[in-house]
Amino acid sequence: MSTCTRDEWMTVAAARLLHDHSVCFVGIGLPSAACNLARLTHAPEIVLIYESGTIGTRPDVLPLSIGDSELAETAACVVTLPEIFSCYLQAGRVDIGFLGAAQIDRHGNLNSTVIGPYDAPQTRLPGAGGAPEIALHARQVFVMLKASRRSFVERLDFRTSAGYLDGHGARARSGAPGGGPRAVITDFGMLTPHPQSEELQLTALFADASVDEARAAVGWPLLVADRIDTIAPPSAHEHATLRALNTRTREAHARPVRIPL
Amino acid sequence: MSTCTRDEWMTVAAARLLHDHSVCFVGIGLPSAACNLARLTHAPEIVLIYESGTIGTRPDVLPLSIGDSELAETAACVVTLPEIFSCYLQAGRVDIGFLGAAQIDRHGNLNSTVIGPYDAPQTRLPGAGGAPEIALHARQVFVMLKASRRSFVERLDFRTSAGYLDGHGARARSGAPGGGPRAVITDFGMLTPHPQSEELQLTALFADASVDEARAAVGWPLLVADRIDTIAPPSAHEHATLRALNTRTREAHARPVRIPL
Amino acid sequence: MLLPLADAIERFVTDGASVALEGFTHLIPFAAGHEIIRQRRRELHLIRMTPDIIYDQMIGMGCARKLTFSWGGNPGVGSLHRLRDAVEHQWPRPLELDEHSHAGMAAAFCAGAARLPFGALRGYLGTDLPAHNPNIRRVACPFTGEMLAAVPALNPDVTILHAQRADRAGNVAIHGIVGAAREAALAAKTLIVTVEEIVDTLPPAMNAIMLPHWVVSAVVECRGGAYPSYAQGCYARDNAFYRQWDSLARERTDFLAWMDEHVLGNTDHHAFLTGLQQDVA
Amino acid sequence: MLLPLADAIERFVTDGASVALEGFTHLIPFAAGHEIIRQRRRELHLIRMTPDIIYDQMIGMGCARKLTFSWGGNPGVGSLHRLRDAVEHQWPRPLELDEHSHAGMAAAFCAGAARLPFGALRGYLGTDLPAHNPNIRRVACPFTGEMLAAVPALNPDVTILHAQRADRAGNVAIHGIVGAAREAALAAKTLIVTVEEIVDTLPPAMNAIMLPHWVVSAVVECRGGAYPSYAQGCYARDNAFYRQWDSLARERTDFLAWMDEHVLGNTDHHAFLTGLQQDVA
Repeated sequence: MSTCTRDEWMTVAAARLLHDHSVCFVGIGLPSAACNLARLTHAPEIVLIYESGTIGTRPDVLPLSIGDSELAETAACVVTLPEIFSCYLQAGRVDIGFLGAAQIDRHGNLNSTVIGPYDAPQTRLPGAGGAPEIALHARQVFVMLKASRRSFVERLDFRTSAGYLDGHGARARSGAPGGGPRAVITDFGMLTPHPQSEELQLTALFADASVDEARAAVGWPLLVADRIDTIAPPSAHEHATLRALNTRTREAHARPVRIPL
Repeated sequence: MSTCTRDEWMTVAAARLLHDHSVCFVGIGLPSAACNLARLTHAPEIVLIYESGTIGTRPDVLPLSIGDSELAETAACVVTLPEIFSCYLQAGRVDIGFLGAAQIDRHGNLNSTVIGPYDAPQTRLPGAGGAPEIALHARQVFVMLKASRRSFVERLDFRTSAGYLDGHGARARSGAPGGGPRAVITDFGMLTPHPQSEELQLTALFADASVDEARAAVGWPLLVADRIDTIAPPSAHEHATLRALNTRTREAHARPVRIPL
Repeated sequence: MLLPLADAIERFVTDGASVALEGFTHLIPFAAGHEIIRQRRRELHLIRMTPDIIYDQMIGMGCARKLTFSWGGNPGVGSLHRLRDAVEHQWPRPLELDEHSHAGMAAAFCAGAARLPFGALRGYLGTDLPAHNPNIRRVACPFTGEMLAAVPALNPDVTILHAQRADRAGNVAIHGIVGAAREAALAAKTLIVTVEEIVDTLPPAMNAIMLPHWVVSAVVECRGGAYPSYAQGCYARDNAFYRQWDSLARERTDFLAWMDEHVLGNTDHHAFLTGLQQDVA
Repeated sequence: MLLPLADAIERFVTDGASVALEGFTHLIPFAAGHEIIRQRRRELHLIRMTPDIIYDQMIGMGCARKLTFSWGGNPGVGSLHRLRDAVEHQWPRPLELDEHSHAGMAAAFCAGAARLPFGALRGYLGTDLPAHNPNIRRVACPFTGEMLAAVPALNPDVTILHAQRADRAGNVAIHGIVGAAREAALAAKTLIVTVEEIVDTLPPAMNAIMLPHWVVSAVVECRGGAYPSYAQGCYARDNAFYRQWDSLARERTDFLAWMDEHVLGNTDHHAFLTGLQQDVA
């Protein structure tokens, strides 16, 4: 297991959070890897939805985009994007939403819009996509994001998606139906909201990571739980399954496409 | 032609009003017969939509209900009922809507809801169905209704669908996007709205009908145009096509259905 | 998930519930309606765009307290005599009406499916319906100021559909005219689907109409469950029966006798269909 | 109805128009976008949920005055550098943003397709977007009083789609991931569809996705018209090209050179594809 990367460890840690039969609204990148790893290991009946409208998809390789043909071909069905967002996500039919971001704050609010002022950006990011409503409606949200003082910040430049707002029940008072970010999976371990203040606190570390490493990577004074769980490294099966998935994916994406003449 | 019934004549007169390529929202009964007769004679590319969501349907026999399988099997496509009403009818994509009713008034307003008070009805009718929004949105509405003093009334018991409201531009002022009832095809001929007052006036008679017959069948003092057109009887081709269609339909509806055990 | 029909009705359809048996002319869940009658459910709030014969039967048998609908006739034939009798003469009991147009009711189902509290449409203009239904209101566009019609979302306690097939996981595939059935299904708190057959694996749906298993509460295998309505690809609509219903249901005594013999007198839908076949033969 | 691509763009896409090239990852109308660049259209209001490479190219070539969008990246790869350069440094010209979430923009397309002035959703709660976009407002439910988010309808002057096939009458059949393409099509004043092939007769669609001929303004036969995006059943997404775009478009000069050689330097999409094939070989 010494060869396992932090990306792989994050993916495995996220996959383990997913129960069989749960309905996941999947984003591209690490979340897509984590969800499919769960499906290929302990959660064969997990329902994966991509925002392209593919429901119950079982891709053999990971998609590069949110709408690769692999997703449509292996889906139980394909519906329109308005239907996915209104009749599934907004209707409360999604158990778990995954989000990434450029910045997160101590209450799990996320920025994927802009670094610097909105009207005079230092770095323009891709923007909201499905995030604001995933953050609002999914029963639980899992955030996957590598930590640094540039990404785990005291103050967001822009709030794209709501976490716990200012904490202490502010989210629930705002009328947001979903439960908010129940876990932030990062490259030293996991933060979860404090039951009262809803401030993210360190509750689990990868076996080879330390509290000091976590504190150094977070741009606010990090709350540390009384008890810190250890996240076991990927098992041989998890590791082999993930590597095989990533290998298949690399091969598939490198396969030349016939230019249609 | 002496054997032609008034029903047939009405059907033929309505069919002749339909141009090739026009998009018709078809109702069951005489309108369905008229639209399909037009398709089988002078308007082969007419687009027939039934409110069951069947678009561009070309049934070989007339449906009994608005959603017989014949309609789906011969349709260019089948969409949901919400889509037909919102993205086609409400979106202004229907040229011609057909309506029937139990009562009509002199401004082409229609009642298909109730005879007597709403809360203590003498006769409860089926109700609105698609009529209020067909009346509102179709570019033109054609009404098909046999005349009697019980159906062509001074005052509706209930206004289900808007014609010209109180006339003199009231409909346009109400914001109704469609053009309203451009013709009422009945069993003595045809009424059309007066250009200014929008009161229905007698403008055409079947070759064997008279103004007196029309006046006797209408429950208000009937306005008669200066010039009255004569509606020619069904041609041999029209008549034969309609009779063949009705014969095929009768045979199909009498065919025993296998009870699915 | 896979249940016998009697168990599904017993478990999910309770007295007083709001219940939508949907299917626009096509795939009307007759078998489920008959089972509700057999189990003598009462005080139901029935919801359906086009009540059709099945609601005529349920209303005539006293199951319903209220009806939300937009067109209550026997398509191509005429009146629903039991519905009329309930409205005109309160027989067998009074029936409260929540009456809409098709477009309004479609908007209400769509809002329900999306879990929005209301639906908006350009509709109901120049009609007397809003004067008799407080569930038809107006809403101003926050951009243009235009006034639109508004209807409250429909979220039935139970929606019941019939479909051609489901797989063992409970995924349901519908083929043909669908009306507002998909929206009614997604709007429901509980969704029961009777199907012609349960298969091991559905063909890949791609863009076809599918209800995924986790929105379905119960799947019931019930061949012929839509008869005398129809199931595209399986059997045709029995238009002759629809015509015949006009006389069968015109008089209370004839109606009750027919229901006694054919619905109450049979234990299930298979026996009901067998009995009708003997009548025909 | 059936037109060459250059004629369709010439006739229907005018300077200053609002134009939506839709297709969610799948069926993105690249050939049409390139032709708009070749014809040097200016001051366009571009509308698209996910701008993708084609809008990066149109923005970088100075076609656009304004962008309505909800996610502006290279999916799975990173930034759209030309979009970023326009927003961060106003190069080659300033770009006004009308920025939404996917759910908001989907509601706006649905409203446009239904010709309603606004769409409502439970959305935009706790985000800073409404503070920067006056097109995100609130509306009160006339039944419950609940405040919902509201967006104005999107009704593009022109929507352009790519699809697998059309028949000679102009009926268009779409298969696979559809995103909000159907809504964008029905919301448009003018609809242009490029297709892989024109056939004599489409197979019966039943519940499949079809755009009937009278909502379509022009059909253009254009094989490979979605490349480097894809057409389900015809060719795959060229993920390697999407990755490569990241370096091709990072610097202004590299970008302009590539556009000169591959888009402006070719008379049509066939020549563009042939040129790329030579690069690959």
